[in-house]
Amino acid sequence: MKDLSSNRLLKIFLYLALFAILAPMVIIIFWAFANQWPWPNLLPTSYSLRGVKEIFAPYGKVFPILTSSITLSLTVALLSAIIAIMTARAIVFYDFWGKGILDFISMAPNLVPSTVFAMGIHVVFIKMSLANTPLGVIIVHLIYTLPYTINIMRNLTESIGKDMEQQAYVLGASPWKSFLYISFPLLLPGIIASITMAYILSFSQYFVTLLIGGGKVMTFSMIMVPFIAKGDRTLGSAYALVFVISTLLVFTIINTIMKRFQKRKEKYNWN
Amino acid sequence: MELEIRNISVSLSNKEILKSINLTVENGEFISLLGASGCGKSTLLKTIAGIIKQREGSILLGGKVLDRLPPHKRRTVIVFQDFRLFPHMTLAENISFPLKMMGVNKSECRKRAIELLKKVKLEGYEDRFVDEISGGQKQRVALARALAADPVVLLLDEPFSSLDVNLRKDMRELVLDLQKEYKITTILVTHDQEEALAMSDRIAFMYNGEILQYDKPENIFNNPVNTIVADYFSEGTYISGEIRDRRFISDFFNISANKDNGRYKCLIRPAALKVSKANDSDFEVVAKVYQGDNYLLKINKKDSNLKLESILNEPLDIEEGDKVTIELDKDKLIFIPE
Amino acid sequence: MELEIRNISVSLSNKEILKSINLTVENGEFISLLGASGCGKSTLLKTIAGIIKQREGSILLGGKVLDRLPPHKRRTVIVFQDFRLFPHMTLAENISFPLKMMGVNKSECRKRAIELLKKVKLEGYEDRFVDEISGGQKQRVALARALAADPVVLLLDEPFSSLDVNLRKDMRELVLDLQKEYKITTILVTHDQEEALAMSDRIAFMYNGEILQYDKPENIFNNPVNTIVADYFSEGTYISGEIRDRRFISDFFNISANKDNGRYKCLIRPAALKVSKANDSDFEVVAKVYQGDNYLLKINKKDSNLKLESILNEPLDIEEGDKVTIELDKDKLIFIPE
Amino acid sequence: MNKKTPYILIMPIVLLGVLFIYGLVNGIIQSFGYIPAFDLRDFTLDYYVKVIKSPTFLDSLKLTLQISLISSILSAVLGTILTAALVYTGHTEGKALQIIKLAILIPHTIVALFSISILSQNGLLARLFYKLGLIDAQTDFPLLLYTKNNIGIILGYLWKEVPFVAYFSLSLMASINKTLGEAAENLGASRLKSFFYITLPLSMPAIGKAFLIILTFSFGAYDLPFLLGATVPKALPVQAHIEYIHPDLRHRPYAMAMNGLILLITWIMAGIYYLVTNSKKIKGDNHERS
Amino acid sequence: SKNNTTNPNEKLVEFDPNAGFDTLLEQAKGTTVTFYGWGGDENRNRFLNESLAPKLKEKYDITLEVVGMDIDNILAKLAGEKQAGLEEGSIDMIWINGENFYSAKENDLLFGPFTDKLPNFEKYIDTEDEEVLNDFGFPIEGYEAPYGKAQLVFLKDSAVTPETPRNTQEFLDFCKKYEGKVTYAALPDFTGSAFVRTLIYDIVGHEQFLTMEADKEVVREAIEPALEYLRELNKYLWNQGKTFPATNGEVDNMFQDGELVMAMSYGPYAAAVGIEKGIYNDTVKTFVFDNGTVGNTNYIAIAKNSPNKAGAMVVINEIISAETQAEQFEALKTLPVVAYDKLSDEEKARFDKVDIGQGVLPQDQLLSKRLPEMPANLVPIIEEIWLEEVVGK
Ligand SMILES: Nc1ncnc2c1ncn2[C@@H]1O[C@H](COP(=O)(O)OP(=O)(O)OP(=O)(O)O)[C@@H](O)[C@H]1O
Ligand SMILES: Nc1ncnc2c1ncn2[C@@H]1O[C@H](COP(=O)(O)OP(=O)(O)OP(=O)(O)O)[C@@H](O)[C@H]1O
Ligand SMILES: [Mg+2]
Ligand SMILES: [Mg+2]
Repeated sequence: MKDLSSNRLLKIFLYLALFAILAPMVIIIFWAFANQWPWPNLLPTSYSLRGVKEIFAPYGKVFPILTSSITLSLTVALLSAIIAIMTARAIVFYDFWGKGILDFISMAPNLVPSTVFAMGIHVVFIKMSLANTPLGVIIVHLIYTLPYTINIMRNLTESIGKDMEQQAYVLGASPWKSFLYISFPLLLPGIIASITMAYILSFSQYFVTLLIGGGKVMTFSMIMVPFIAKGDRTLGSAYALVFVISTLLVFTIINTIMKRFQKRKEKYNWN
Repeated sequence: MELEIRNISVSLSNKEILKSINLTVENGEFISLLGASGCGKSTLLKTIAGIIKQREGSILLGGKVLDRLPPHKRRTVIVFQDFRLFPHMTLAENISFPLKMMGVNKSECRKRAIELLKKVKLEGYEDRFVDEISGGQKQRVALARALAADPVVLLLDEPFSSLDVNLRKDMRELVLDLQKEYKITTILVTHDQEEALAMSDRIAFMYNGEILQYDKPENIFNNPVNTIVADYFSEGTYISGEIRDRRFISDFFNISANKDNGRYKCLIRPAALKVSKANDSDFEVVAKVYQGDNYLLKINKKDSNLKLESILNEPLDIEEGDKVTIELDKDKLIFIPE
Repeated sequence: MELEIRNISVSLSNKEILKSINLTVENGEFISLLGASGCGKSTLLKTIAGIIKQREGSILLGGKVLDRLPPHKRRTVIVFQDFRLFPHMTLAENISFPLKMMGVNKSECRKRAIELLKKVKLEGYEDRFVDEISGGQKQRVALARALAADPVVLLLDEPFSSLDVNLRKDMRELVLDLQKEYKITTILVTHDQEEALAMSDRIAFMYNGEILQYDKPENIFNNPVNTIVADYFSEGTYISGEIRDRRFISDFFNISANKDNGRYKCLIRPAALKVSKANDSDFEVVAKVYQGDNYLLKINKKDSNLKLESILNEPLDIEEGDKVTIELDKDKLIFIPE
Repeated sequence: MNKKTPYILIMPIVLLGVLFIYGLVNGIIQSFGYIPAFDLRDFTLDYYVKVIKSPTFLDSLKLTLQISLISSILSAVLGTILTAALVYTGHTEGKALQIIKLAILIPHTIVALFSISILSQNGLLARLFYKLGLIDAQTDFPLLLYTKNNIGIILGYLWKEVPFVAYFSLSLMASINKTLGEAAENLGASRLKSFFYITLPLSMPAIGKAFLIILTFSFGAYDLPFLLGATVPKALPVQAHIEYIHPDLRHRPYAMAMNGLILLITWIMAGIYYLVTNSKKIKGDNHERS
Repeated sequence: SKNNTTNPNEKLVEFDPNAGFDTLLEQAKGTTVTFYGWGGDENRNRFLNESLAPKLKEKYDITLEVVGMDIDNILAKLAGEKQAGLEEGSIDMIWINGENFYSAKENDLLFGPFTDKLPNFEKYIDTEDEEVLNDFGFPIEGYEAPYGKAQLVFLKDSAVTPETPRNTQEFLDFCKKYEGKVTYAALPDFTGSAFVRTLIYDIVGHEQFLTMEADKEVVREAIEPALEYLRELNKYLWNQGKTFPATNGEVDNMFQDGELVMAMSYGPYAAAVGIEKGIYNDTVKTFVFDNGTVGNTNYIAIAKNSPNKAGAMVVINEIISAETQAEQFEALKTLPVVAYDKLSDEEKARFDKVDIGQGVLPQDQLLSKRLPEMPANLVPIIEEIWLEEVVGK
C-alpha cells in the first residue's frame, strides 16, 4: 500500500516538475507577441507582431545566421561526442602514464571562470590565426563541452564494461569492429545524450564565441543576447522562441537519425 | 591445432591465481578441466584466449607463440560462463556475428544462424532478443555462437550447466560431432565429472591454480594422485593402512592389492561396497536416500566412527535401521600413497 | 507457511508463458520444479515473488492473498539464476544487505555474514568485491544472501548449477538443514533430476507453461503420466504393446506387469537391463562409454532398429563388438498408458 | 591490447588540454598585473591583496558560497528525486525527457526573465495572489528578487539545474534499477530502501559529477546574481564582471585577480569533492577498475 | 581580415591618411568595413543595414558589416589583438564614447588623428563645439568623430502622475508622494550613473567637476550634500533603496508594467519610440530638470590595427554628412551632430521636417537644458562612492 503511494508521490513530483519547467515557457510565448502586460493583468493587454517582423526582417539575417549557427553547434556536438568516447575508453579500459592528470584536465574547463580562459585563449588563438575563424570557435566550444560529454560517456562505458567487447574479440572481431558493432550500439544512448548536451552548450555559448569569433563567426546567441540584456522582452522572447524551436527541431532530427542505428527503440533509447 | 600452455602464471588484483600451469592438448583432442569452484579454470581459459594477460609463460598454438597475438586473431573461442550475449541483437544476429566478422554475406549469415539455432533446439527463436529468453536458452545461444565462429580452439566454460540431462546430452553430442568433424582442439570446463569422464580424451585436474593430474579419464578416476583428486570424483571413506606383499592391511580389513609396499590410504567409494541384510552385524543402515535409478545407503559401524556409503541398485528390502553385512569389491578400491 | 498458487497465468511480450498454473506447497515442504529449458520455471518463481505480475490468478501464503503485496513484503526470497549480486558492495555487505533491511545492527550483520560465508565455504572472502570472485563463488554468495533474508518461502533458481558435486552436496545439505530447522517452504528449480529426487518431498513437472505432474519423487519416477515426464527423468527405449491379464505383450517380449488392461508403452531404462556375454546372440554392443563408477553400453539388435542401453556396474570383460544376452528387471520397467 | 592504443585515444583530448592550459596560463598571468599591451609589466600580487583586503570581499564570498552551495545541493537532491521519478514511473524517454532538455537549453539570461516575470512583486504570482485577494498591493508580496535572501537566484538555478542533474544521471540509474533494484526488493528492501542502498549508490558517480559541475558553475557565473541579486553585497562573479567591464583597461588585473580567486576557490571545492568521493571509493574502487 | 584584401590594389598602395580623400576613396573601393558597436537596438540595426549599408555600397562600393558587440568586449578584443601583436586586426570602426574612449586612446588602441582628413568634418561639424573637442572632459584630438547626441531624459505617464518634478527638491516630493514607485538602475549602469550625476549637478553644480582632481576623497567631499540627498531619497524609493534594479532595461520594464511611475533614458526621444512601438501608453511624457540633465555625444573611432582605415574614413565621412544625419534623425530619433548653422537651407528644411513624434521635448529645448559630462576618470569614483555610501543607507 505504502509503496503505491510512494509511486504516486513520485508521479506527482514528476508532473509538478514538468509543469514548473513548462509554465515559464508559456511566458515567452506570450511575450513574443505582447506589447504591454501591466499590473495586475494575468494576460497581456496589447499585442503586436513587432517581434515576428524583426525576426523575419531580411537585414537581420536571422535565418542564415541560425543555419550556420546550427551547423557549427552540430559539428561541435559530433566532435565532442567522438572525443568523449575515445577519452572515456582510454580512462576506463587502460592504464597509461598521466591518467590521473588527464582525468583532471577533462574536468578542468568547468572549474575555470570563462573570462580568464577566454581572454587567455584569445591571445593564443590570434597568434595561431585561429581567432575569428569557425575552427577557432569550434575548438573553444569543444573545450567547454568536453567535461560534460566525457562524464556522460565515462559512466556509461564503465557500466557496460569490457565483457561484451571481449566476447566480440574471441569471436574474431577486431577491436575496431567490436567497438563498431558491439560497444557503439550499447553506447548509443550515451552518445545521443552527449550530442544533445554538447549541442545545447555550444548553441547557447555567448561570451567566448563573441571573443574568439570576433563578430566574424556569428551564432544565434550573439544576435539574441543583446536584446535580452537590454531588457526588451518582446524581442528577447521572440528570439528565445526561435532559439528553442530550432533546437527542438534539431533534436528531433538527431533522434530520427540515431534511431536508424538502433532497432529496439523502446529499450535503448531513453531520449 | 596443438595447443601448448607453457609455464603460465597469472595474477589478478595482486593475487596469484594461476601458478606455472603446463598443459598440452593435441590437435583435435578433447580435454576437460576439472577442479573445485574458484580454482582458476575460467581464468585459464581466458588466458588462453588472450583476454587475461599472463604474467609469465607462453601459449603456443600449432607451434606458434600466441602471446603477442590479439584475441581476435587467435581463433580461440570461449563460451563464457556468463554467456555474454549481445543485448542489442536478436538471437540470429548474435549467432551470425562471428560470421559477419569473417565477411560472410547477410543472407548466408542468417541461413547459418537459423541452422545453428535448430541444432541447439531453438528453432523459431531467431528474432527474439536476449532478454526474452530463459537461462538455458541463453546458454545454448552462446554455444551456437561459438560454434559459428569456426574456432581452432574451442574453450567451453561450463557450457551445459543450465541444461537438463536430455538437452545436455544432445548438446554434448552436437559439440562432439562438430569437434570430431572439424578436428577442433577443445577444452571443456565442467563441474560434472560424469560429463568429463564420458566426453574427454584426457582430463586435467586443477587445484588452487595448479594442475595436479592430467591423464586419461579412467586413470584419473581409478588412480588419483592424491586424496584431493580422489575426493573430487566421488567421496568415500578413507582407511589408513599398509601394503605389504600385495596385501593391504588395516584396522578394519585386509585385502589383496596390486601395489608396491608402503603406507596407503584405501578409499572405499559407495560403488565398491555391497551390502546384504544380516541380523547379527555391526553395521547399521542409518539413512536410505532415493536417487532415482538407485538408493544411497549410509552405514555406520557400531562402536566406532567408521561411516560408509553404498549404492543399492535394487530397492530390495533394506530399510533405515536394518543391520547389514558388507562386502568390498577389491577392483573398485582405490589406494593412494600417503 | 503454506503456499498456494491458484490458476496463475502470465504473459510476457504478448506471449503466454504460464498457463493456469495450480500448485500447493505445504508449510515447510520442499518441492522441486523440473522441466525442460524454457518451460517457464524461472517465470513462475518470479511471479511468486511478485517481480512479474500475473495476468490472472492468485497467490496465497498462509491463506492470505499476496497479489497486492509489494515484493519486499512477501518474504519470498529468490536466488536468481543470474545471481544479481550488488557490485558496489563487498561479499559481506551483499550478504548482510537483507539483514540491514530488517534493521539488524552493523556488527551483528557482519558477524552473521561471516558465519554464512563460512557455511558456503567462502571463509576469508568477506571483503572481496563481486567481480573478484569466480562463477561458482558468486552462486554461493547469492545463496548465502538469500538465506540471510530469513525467507518464509525460499525460491531457488538453479542455485547449484555452477558447483561441482562435492560442493553441491554440501550446499544441498546446508539448504536442507536450514529449511528443516526454520520450516521454510521451499521451491527448487533444478535441471538435475537426481538432485530433485534426493531432496524433494514432492516434484512438480512443468512443460510448456503447464504442470503435467505433481507427485512424490518415487511416483513421478516410476509412474510418469506420459512419455514427456518419463523421458525427462531418464531416456530409454519404448516398446509398444498391450497388457492383458497382468501381462505385457509386445513384439519383442512378454513380461508380467501389475497394471490394468489396455495399450501401453513399456519404457526400458538402462538400469532395467542386465547383460551378460554370450556368443550366439542377436544383441551386439555397439558402444561402451566410461562414466566413472560404471559404463554405459549401447546395444543394437541384429536385423531390427531396436536400440537399447544398459548400465554396466562391473567393468567385466564386455567390450565393443561383443555379443550379449539381455535380461529385463521387471521391477524397473515403466508402463505408460498410450 | 596494444600499448599504443590509449595514447591514440587520448590524443585529441591532450591536444585540447594543452591549448586549454596554455590559454589558462595566459589568462591568469594577467591577474598578476602582467599585461604588456597596457604597459603593465610588473609581476605582483598586489591586485590579489587589494581584492582580498577590500571591505566587501568577505561578504561577497559568503554570499557567493551561500548561493552556489544551497542551489547545487538542492539541485542535486531534487534532481535525483526527479531522476528517480522518471525511472520509477517509466518515463525514461519521450515527451517528459524533451521537456527536461528544454530547461537545460534555455540560457540563464532568459531564466532571469522568467524569474522576474513570475517572482517579482510585479510578477504573475503576485498578480495571481492579488486577483485571489490574498494581497492588497504589490508590496505585500514577499520580496524574492533583488534581496539578500537570494531566493530568486536560487530558484532560477534550480529551474535549470534540477533538470540538468536528471538528464545527466538518468541513463545510469535506469540501467541499474532494472535487475539489481528488483533483487533488492526481493530481499526485503522497500522501494525506498532499495533506492537508497542500491540504485542511488550505483548512480552516484553521475549525480556527484553533476553536483560538482553545477557547484562550480554557480560559483563562477554572474548572469543570475547580476540580474536578480541585491545591489550590495554583490556575488564575486558579478563583481569580477563589473571590474571586467570597467572602462579603464588598466583596471583589468583586478577583474582577473578576482577571477583568479574564484578559480582558486573552485579548485579547492573540486579538491574537496575528489577527496570525499575517493575516500569513499577506496573500498569500492576495485569494482570500477576491472 | 581576408575579406578586406579583396581589392588587389590595396596591397600595392600603402595606406596614407594624408594622401588626400580621393586617394582614400580609391583605396576604399570594393572593400569591406566592419563596424562594431552595441547591437541591442533594433531600429539602429535596421537603419545601418537597410539604409546606410546599401548607400555605401552604391556610392563607394564599400560593404558595411555591422557587428553587435558590447564595448567592453570590443575593447577586450582589441586588447587581445594588441597583446598578440596583430598588425591587421578584425575591427575597423568602433562606436564608442566617454570613459571607454579615454581608456582606449590612453592604451593606444585607436587610430588617429583622422577627423581633419574628412571633408564633411569641416563642412558640417562645429569644430569648436565643446563636445567635438572633448569627450567626457577628455580631449578627442581627432581620434573620434561624432555620431549622435544623447541626453538623459525622464519619462512619466501623465495619466498616472500629473505632476512634473522640475528639480531635486520637487523630485524628492514626487518620490514621497509615489513612495516605492520610483527607482533608478544600480551604478555602474550607464543610465543609472548618468541619473546620479544629474542629481549631483543639480545639488552641487557642475562646473567644479570639469577641473576636479580624480581623487576619491576630493570627490567625496565635493558631492557630500548630494550623497546626503540620495540617502534621504532612498527611503521613498522602490524597495526603500535597499537594492536597485541591475539595468535600466529593467527599470524601463517596471515602468511599462506600472510598477514604477517614472523611467529614464539616454535617448531623448525614447518616449516617441516607445509609443510608436506600442510599449508605452500615448500619455507618456518626457521631462527634464530646469537646471538640465547630462548629455553626451557618442562617437565613431577607428581601431589602431584596423585593416581598412581608408574604408573606415570614407564611411565615417558619409555618416557625418547632413544627409545621413538627417536620415538617422528620421529613423532613430537621435539628436544629429551636424551644426545647424553650417547647413544649407535645403538641408535645414529636411531636419525641420522630421516628425519627432509624441511625448517628447523639442530639440532646442533639450539642447538648452544640456549639461556637460564630467571628466571620464571621475565617473568610476562616483560609482564606487555610491556603492559604498548610498545603497541601503
Ligand atoms: N520478456 C520475455 N518476453 C517473451 N518471452 C519471454 C520473456 N522472458 C522469457 N520468455 C520466454 O518464456 C519462456 C519461459 O522462460 P523461463 O525463464 O521461465 O524459463 P525456464 O523454465 O526458467 O528455463 P531455463 O531452465 O532455461 O532457465 C521461455 O521460452 C522464454 O523464451
Ligand atoms: N579480478 C579478480 N581479482 C582477484 N581475484 C580474482 C579476480 N577474479 C577471480 N579471482 C579469484 O581467482 C580465483 C579463480 O577464479 P576463476 O574464475 O578462474 O575460478 P573458476 O575455477 O572458474 O571457478 P568456478 O568453477 O567457480 O567458476 C577465484 O578464487 C577468484 O576468487
Ligand atoms: Mg569459472
Ligand atoms: Mg530459468
